[in-house]
Amino acid sequence: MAKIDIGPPDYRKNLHPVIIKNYGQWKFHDYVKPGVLRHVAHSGDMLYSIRAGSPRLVSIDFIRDICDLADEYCGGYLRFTSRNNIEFLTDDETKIEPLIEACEAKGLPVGGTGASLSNIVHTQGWVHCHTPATDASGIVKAVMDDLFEYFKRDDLPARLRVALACCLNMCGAVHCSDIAILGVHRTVPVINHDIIRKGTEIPTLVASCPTGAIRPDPKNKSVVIKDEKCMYCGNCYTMSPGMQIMDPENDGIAILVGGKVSNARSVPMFSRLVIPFLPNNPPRWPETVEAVRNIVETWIKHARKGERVGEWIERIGWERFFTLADIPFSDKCIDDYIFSRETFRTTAAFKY
Amino acid sequence: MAKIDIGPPDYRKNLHPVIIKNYGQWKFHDYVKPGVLRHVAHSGDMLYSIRAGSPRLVSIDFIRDICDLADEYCGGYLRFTSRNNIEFLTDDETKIEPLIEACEAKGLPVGGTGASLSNIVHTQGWVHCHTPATDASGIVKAVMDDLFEYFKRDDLPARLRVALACCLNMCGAVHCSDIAILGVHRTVPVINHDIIRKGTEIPTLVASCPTGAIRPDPKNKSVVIKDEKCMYCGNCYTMSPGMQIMDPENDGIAILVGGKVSNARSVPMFSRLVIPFLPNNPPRWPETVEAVRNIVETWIKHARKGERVGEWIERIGWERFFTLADIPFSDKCIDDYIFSRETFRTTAAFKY
Amino acid sequence: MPEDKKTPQLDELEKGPWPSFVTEMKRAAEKNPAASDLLGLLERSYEDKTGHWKHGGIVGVRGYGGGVIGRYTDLPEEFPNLREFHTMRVNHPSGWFYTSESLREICDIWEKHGSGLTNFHGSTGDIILLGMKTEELQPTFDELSDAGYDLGGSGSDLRSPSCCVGPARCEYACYDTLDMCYDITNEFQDELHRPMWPYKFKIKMSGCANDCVAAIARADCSVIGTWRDTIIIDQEEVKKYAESGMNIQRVVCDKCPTRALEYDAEKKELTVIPEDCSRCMHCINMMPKAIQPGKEKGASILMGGKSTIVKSAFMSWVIVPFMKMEPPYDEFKDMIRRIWDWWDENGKTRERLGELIYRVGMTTFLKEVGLPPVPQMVFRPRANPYVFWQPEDFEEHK
Amino acid sequence: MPEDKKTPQLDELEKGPWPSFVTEMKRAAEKNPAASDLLGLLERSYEDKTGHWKHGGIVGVRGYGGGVIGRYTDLPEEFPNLREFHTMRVNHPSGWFYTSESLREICDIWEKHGSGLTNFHGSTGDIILLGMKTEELQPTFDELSDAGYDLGGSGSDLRSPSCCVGPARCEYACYDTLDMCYDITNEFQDELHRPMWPYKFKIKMSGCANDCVAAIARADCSVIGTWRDTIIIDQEEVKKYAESGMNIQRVVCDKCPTRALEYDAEKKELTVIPEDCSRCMHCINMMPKAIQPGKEKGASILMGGKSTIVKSAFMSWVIVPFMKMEPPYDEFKDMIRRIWDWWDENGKTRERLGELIYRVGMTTFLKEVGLPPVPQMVFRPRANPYVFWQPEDFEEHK
Ligand code: SRM
Ligand code: SRM
Ligand code: SRM
Ligand code: SRM
Ligand code: SF4
Ligand code: SF4
Ligand code: SF4
Ligand code: SF4
Ligand code: SF4
Ligand code: SF4
Ligand code: SF4
Ligand code: SF4
Repeated sequence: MAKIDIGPPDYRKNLHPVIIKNYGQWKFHDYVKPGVLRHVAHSGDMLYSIRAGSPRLVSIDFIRDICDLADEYCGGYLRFTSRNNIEFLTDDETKIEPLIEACEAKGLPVGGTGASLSNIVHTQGWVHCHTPATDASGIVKAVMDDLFEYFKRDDLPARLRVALACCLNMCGAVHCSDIAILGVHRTVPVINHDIIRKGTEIPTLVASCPTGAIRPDPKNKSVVIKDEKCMYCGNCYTMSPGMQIMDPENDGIAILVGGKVSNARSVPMFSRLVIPFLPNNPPRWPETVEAVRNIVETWIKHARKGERVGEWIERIGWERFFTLADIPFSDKCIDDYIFSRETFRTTAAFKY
Repeated sequence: MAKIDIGPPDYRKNLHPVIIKNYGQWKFHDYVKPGVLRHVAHSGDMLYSIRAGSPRLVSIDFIRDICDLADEYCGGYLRFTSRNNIEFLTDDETKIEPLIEACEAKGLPVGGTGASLSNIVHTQGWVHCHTPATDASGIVKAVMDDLFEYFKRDDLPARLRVALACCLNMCGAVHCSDIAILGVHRTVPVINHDIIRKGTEIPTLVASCPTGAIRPDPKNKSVVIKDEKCMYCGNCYTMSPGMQIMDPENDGIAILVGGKVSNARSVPMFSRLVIPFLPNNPPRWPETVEAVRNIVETWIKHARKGERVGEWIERIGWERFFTLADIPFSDKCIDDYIFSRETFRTTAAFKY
Repeated sequence: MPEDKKTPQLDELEKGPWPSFVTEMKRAAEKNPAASDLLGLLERSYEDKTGHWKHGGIVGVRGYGGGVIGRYTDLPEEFPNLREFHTMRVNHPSGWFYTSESLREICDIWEKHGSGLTNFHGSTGDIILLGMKTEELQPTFDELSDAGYDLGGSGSDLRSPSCCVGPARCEYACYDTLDMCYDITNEFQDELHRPMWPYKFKIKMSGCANDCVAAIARADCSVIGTWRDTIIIDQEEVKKYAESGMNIQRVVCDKCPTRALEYDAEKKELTVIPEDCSRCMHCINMMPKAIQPGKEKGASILMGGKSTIVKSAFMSWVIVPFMKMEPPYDEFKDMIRRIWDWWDENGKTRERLGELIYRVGMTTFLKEVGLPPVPQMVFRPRANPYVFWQPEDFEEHK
Repeated sequence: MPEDKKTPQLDELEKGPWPSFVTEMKRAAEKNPAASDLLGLLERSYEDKTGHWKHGGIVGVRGYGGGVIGRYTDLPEEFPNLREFHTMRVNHPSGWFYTSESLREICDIWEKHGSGLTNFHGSTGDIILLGMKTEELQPTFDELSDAGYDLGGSGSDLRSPSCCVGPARCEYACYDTLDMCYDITNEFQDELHRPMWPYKFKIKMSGCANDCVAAIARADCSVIGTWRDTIIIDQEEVKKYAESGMNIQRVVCDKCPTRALEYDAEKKELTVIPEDCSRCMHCINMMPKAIQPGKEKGASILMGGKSTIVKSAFMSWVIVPFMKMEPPYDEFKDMIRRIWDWWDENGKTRERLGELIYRVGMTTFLKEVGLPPVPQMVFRPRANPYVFWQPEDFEEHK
């Protein structure tokens, strides 16, 4: 029998020799060009990282392709980034250009470093999950195609981090992204009492509802939903397949903006809802693509150098953002959940 | 029978002629000296307001005294400010100095304008209320005596607004004051079941508790308190005299700082708890007087010109405030009520 | 209080430069036995470190549901004159303007019927007549009424509205706070005098964003003067400030919260980026001779303010960014009536308006009282996606 | 998928410059019938605008309580190869470093047993092997284990910890993120593989406050590198930046959130006010050659981060301002164990740590897990006076 609990492979075995030699001894880095980082060690050694975009949902052939590239140009050393890009690692400067050419030839765009649009963190969508309000990979592809130039350029006001999650579980952790594309349900779950009677722990199901919309229905050995209290989060569906939340008619996408996680300059910020709903329009979700582009371009046009989307908006004020981005303000943007009060404008000083 | 619903007296009958003439036609104001404002109208007319401190709890003899002053120097015109100071109103510049002398002779200090300490907004305390955790007038007198010079000077970093409320009902509306002196109870109400059985609506009483600490006790036709859920707000006592909250042993004072209400520069801010408890030590509450002076002096020493207490602290950071003011940080300062989450430091960027 | 009773602790509080309430109590005590007892009772409290007043009972005057705070001591044997010691709240004139004559009238009435002790003023703004017997309530009221005074509020009703000094003396006033306060107080006499709501309701009016009556913190409805267009800069006066040695860049521009001001130090010229200014009043405060509010004046209406009980202290938030504020104030009156009706229908006992809105959600509130949502109502949009969709939203999209 | 089935919508997504997941699916489909069915199922979803997967069932491998996400299509007749289509989460190496050899090994195993589709990586950081039959689970695991791989987490357990590239490549790393990640993952194998808690728990490690693994947003426990002393400024390098044309005042000093930096443009010298710096990384980011973190390095521990379900999204907040972060990480391990025990004892089902702390209060949490309260834990103190007093507090004062 196979051993259990052996833990992850030892990363040290996968490190490039120049990394092992200069581990923890890096002095500074700079940008050779978009997509190419140079790290210089105190020893004088240099490491080049060539970053290429990936669709993340890839075949083993794809992995083998990049292995071939790594073998040919980097002694077989590569890594993935926290945003699912590929990084080829080499200490040989002369390999950079040939590697880039080879990447591009294989359809792997090089870029995503510095003040650029990096890869879109995303999730499963219709490919593998049971609760999505939208697809993941398809929208990401459509948006990245549209904003492609910003992956290759690194002269945006600041880095631009877009993320997508296909339901409110937010596996894409979109809650602190410059721009968040979020799959949203908009109708009350349809209860299948048979399924609930079969296998659902009713108290847990009742407790799972953030707004207390679910009541036990002991007679029926099932539950009832107080429709007007439901805000379609789908948490009950996570608890029980008897609470069908997917609704092809009315599911779609919400756009949130202005989040960040780094502590540089300003404190981490949540993304905030500015467009409550856009329809699911496969295969290219034109409304969503257009909405994202509009926000990106408004930001590029108005932000100062070094300002993340949220920093820019906080400087000019959210009321100005809606005007500048020409997004109609909806009552749906006004919070009415637990911490709503902190979002209410308790000052007479505001802009028009 | 007397007429009812006649409404308040017509303020127009009480206005100084120069006000009537220049009503809404004021051009600008300046400060003749601490305690003396000059308003200049577009017409060129001038109005002088001489501001004098008042203990607020005054006898009719006091009112008659100031009426005499108003008659002698101001044609009988005067007003009170929103912070309970007296303002004598005249268009005759030559009356200023004699009036000031007459005021001071009667023990009425002139000051409180501009960047000064104004009167302390306060409440009833042991003089007239049923729920105080401390007195009101006595502490105000002690603090104003101690900080007297700052009422007469107007060269503080900014205006300084101190308020006092003798219990959590906060009739002194201390929640947005530069420095707030707040009477606090610290022990669970003592239930008098007889009183409750006699005249209390139990469901309303139960509902009044912010933390749900009160449970009905149907057997006993009364209620019980879950001690560990009670935070001694006294709201139940407001609902029923059967929930005695006063505790001579353990009642006392908390100090909150950093609030403001004006919209100038920064948005209005809540005061925040920095000293959870100081004992009741009549007649002069030395610990409280000392604590307030310490905060005022630390502010004067460190703030930049134009910075209210809260603006100064927000600039340097609350963690620095505790260090500079040499106030030990207590776990009691950490919020654990509804909106606590917003106060937690969700960033790795902070000072030591 | 027995002649020989000593008040050593209170006597301490006659010392020091700040005028002493103890001295005032003693002055009243000379003429009035209840005031004299009060001195003794307070000394006792200083000894005991606790209050000696019982939970109030319901007392009042004919035709009114509020305006009097009933009060009885828990030491009636020792202080018989405090057996009943009620407070009457008398509605003050707008802006707390008086003539000596009008004040003397009050003093005379109060000398006759009560303790002779007062608060000028109570924290809500009323004249507080502090301490009288039950039997004196009606006669006191009758005489006050004859003299042109009426009661303030108490209990679950409208409380006496109050306002800043406004156009009477202040160049910043963006609407006539005094007139509006007088007008609406008269309009809402029934609401003020006959408790009928879930809880109390306060209205305060400030003529500009300096908010000199602390309306945003202390009133369920805060009416704060402002303008819709742009500040007006007088360049001649700017030059004079500059020449008088003011560091305009540092004192004015650098502290403008929106950085809407640009100062040309060479030309000594100050310009504003109109769409960036949030009308915070700072620059005007710094240079009242050179900068004025815009011409299109009115007020912002903010709601929800209150102190800490039950759900925490709330500050009022923006409900209507801009409203013209001119007699007869119909738009305001209509709106506030709609809101009261809604609150009355939906509020739980002792639930202030702000708490109710928080509980049911701003969106519901706006919809049900018929106010349009605008981004000025929030500092920032929601960070959660917990949106409630309504049937009508789906029709729109079809 | 039947040979003749068309995927016109998906085909659209093969166009355009960004690499296409559809192309990848087609590559896999050529070799694997389940992958081929997946293409068809996804096309169907694009037509129907809905997912076609059923709620997962419990499947797994021997000895593990998690690591596999069970998945079944709701169209098994049409897409028989998707009747069972489970995902296996494979724990990645620290920092996602690979050799081509190691990757090829995984590919080979996966080619044999599964769909040939993967995510490099899943959102928590695992290698995702996407789609296999129930019967293949154990053999796949066995081969992976032989190759030196182990499972990640799923269910109410610890999830695969992850970390930034750290000292392997980054000059900012304040502790060895890769080593710590490896060390604690090994230490907590039981917690990772056998769900036993109220809910999931995530740990992420960033070497500095730039937080390149988004630990503060995405982990219940966020370990963020920092230093205890002062940034180190190399004036020679400052001069070089200045000479290269950088506007140091504007780009660096003016954006320092605490205004802790002073630049002397004449001398081209930059100085820091040590007690004012909040170690935000901004100046270091702007001038990596001239400014370095201090020498006394370690990490801040923040806790409570998670996304929106149930009580809103939380970001982690400061629990320990500074901790030395060196092998064997005992202080960290002790603390996290104490916290897990407390959470386990007090948390409701599906209540994340942050939500539990919010529910019972930070003070209670700190007391019960034995951590000292410090002002660094909060942006600002409480605005309400709703303090809970404890018996021991009274003793102190006596
Ligand atoms: C490779 C990677 C770490 C890893 O272990 O995988 C990484 C690597 C570096 N980051 Fe990062 N960051 C990486 C994800 C992140 C993330 C997380 C994320 O995006 O989900 C953040 C937080 C983003 C946010 O705030 O929302 C992040 C915020 C930063 C920052 C601060 C950015 C800012 O707000 O100003 C810096 C500093 C800088 O830009 O100078 C930084 C700097 C760097 C440096 C320059 C550090 C160094 O000296 O090596 C590295 C080159 C970055 C570049 O792309 O130009 N890195 N960096 C990640 C690359 C992701 C990608 O493929 O795009
Ligand atoms: C595979 C993955 C998405 C991806 O495409 O990468 C994923 C997929 C699922 N997540 Fe997730 N989550 C994944 C990372 C996340 C993250 C991001 C992270 O870890 O940084 C989050 C947000 C951060 C957080 O933990 O709060 C996340 C928050 C959730 C939640 C909401 C948890 C909450 O407390 O708010 C659920 C619901 C649940 O646990 O019941 C959930 C549940 C699920 C389930 C198991 C669906 C379910 O309700 O049972 C999804 C299975 C999809 C499938 O069939 O393949 N997933 N999930 C990620 C794990 C891959 C890996 O192991 O590397
Ligand atoms: C008389 C009074 C109004 C009234 O109707 O009674 C008043 C009158 C003026 N206020 Fe005020 N304010 C008065 C209470 C307030 C309050 C309310 C309070 O303290 O409870 C505030 C809000 C305080 C706060 O933010 O906590 C207040 C915040 C201001 C400000 C903004 C202060 C700031 O934060 O910068 C200004 C502007 C300025 O100072 O230049 C201002 C300015 C003024 C001016 C200069 C307006 C004018 O041109 O006439 C008046 C002379 C003020 C002075 O004292 O120097 N007034 N002012 C109040 C005097 C109270 C007292 O006796 O001290
Ligand atoms: C007299 C006065 C204090 C003073 O010394 O000036 C006062 C005195 C009392 N207030 Fe007040 N409040 C007074 C202004 C306020 C204010 C300030 C304001 O209006 O600007 C507040 C805070 C603002 C607000 O409304 O939130 C205030 C918040 C309360 C509360 C808490 C209300 C809440 O929702 O949080 C209570 C408790 C209650 O209503 O049951 C309360 C209750 C009381 C009672 C009636 C005690 C009780 O529980 O029955 C006090 C009677 C004292 C007595 O025996 O004389 N009082 N009360 C003020 C009224 C005078 C006037 O009419 O001018
Ligand atoms: S975000 Fe929702 S739908 Fe998407 S993978 Fe996660 S749980 Fe599934
Ligand atoms: S979808 Fe969410 S809000 Fe609606 S019933 Fe289910 S758990 Fe409750
Ligand atoms: S603050 Fe409390 S004790 Fe003081 S007057 Fe108001 S209700 Fe009475
Ligand atoms: S004092 Fe406050 S918290 Fe305690 S039982 Fe009474 S209402 Fe509840
Ligand atoms: S609020 Fe404005 S208008 Fe009213 S007195 Fe104060 S400064 Fe003047
Ligand atoms: S009013 Fe305030 S925001 Fe407007 S320009 Fe003046 S200082 Fe700036
Ligand atoms: S978090 Fe800091 S140490 Fe880690 S990779 Fe990012 S910049 Fe480097
Ligand atoms: S690290 Fe941040 S806070 Fe510290 S000096 Fe640099 S920019 Fe300022």
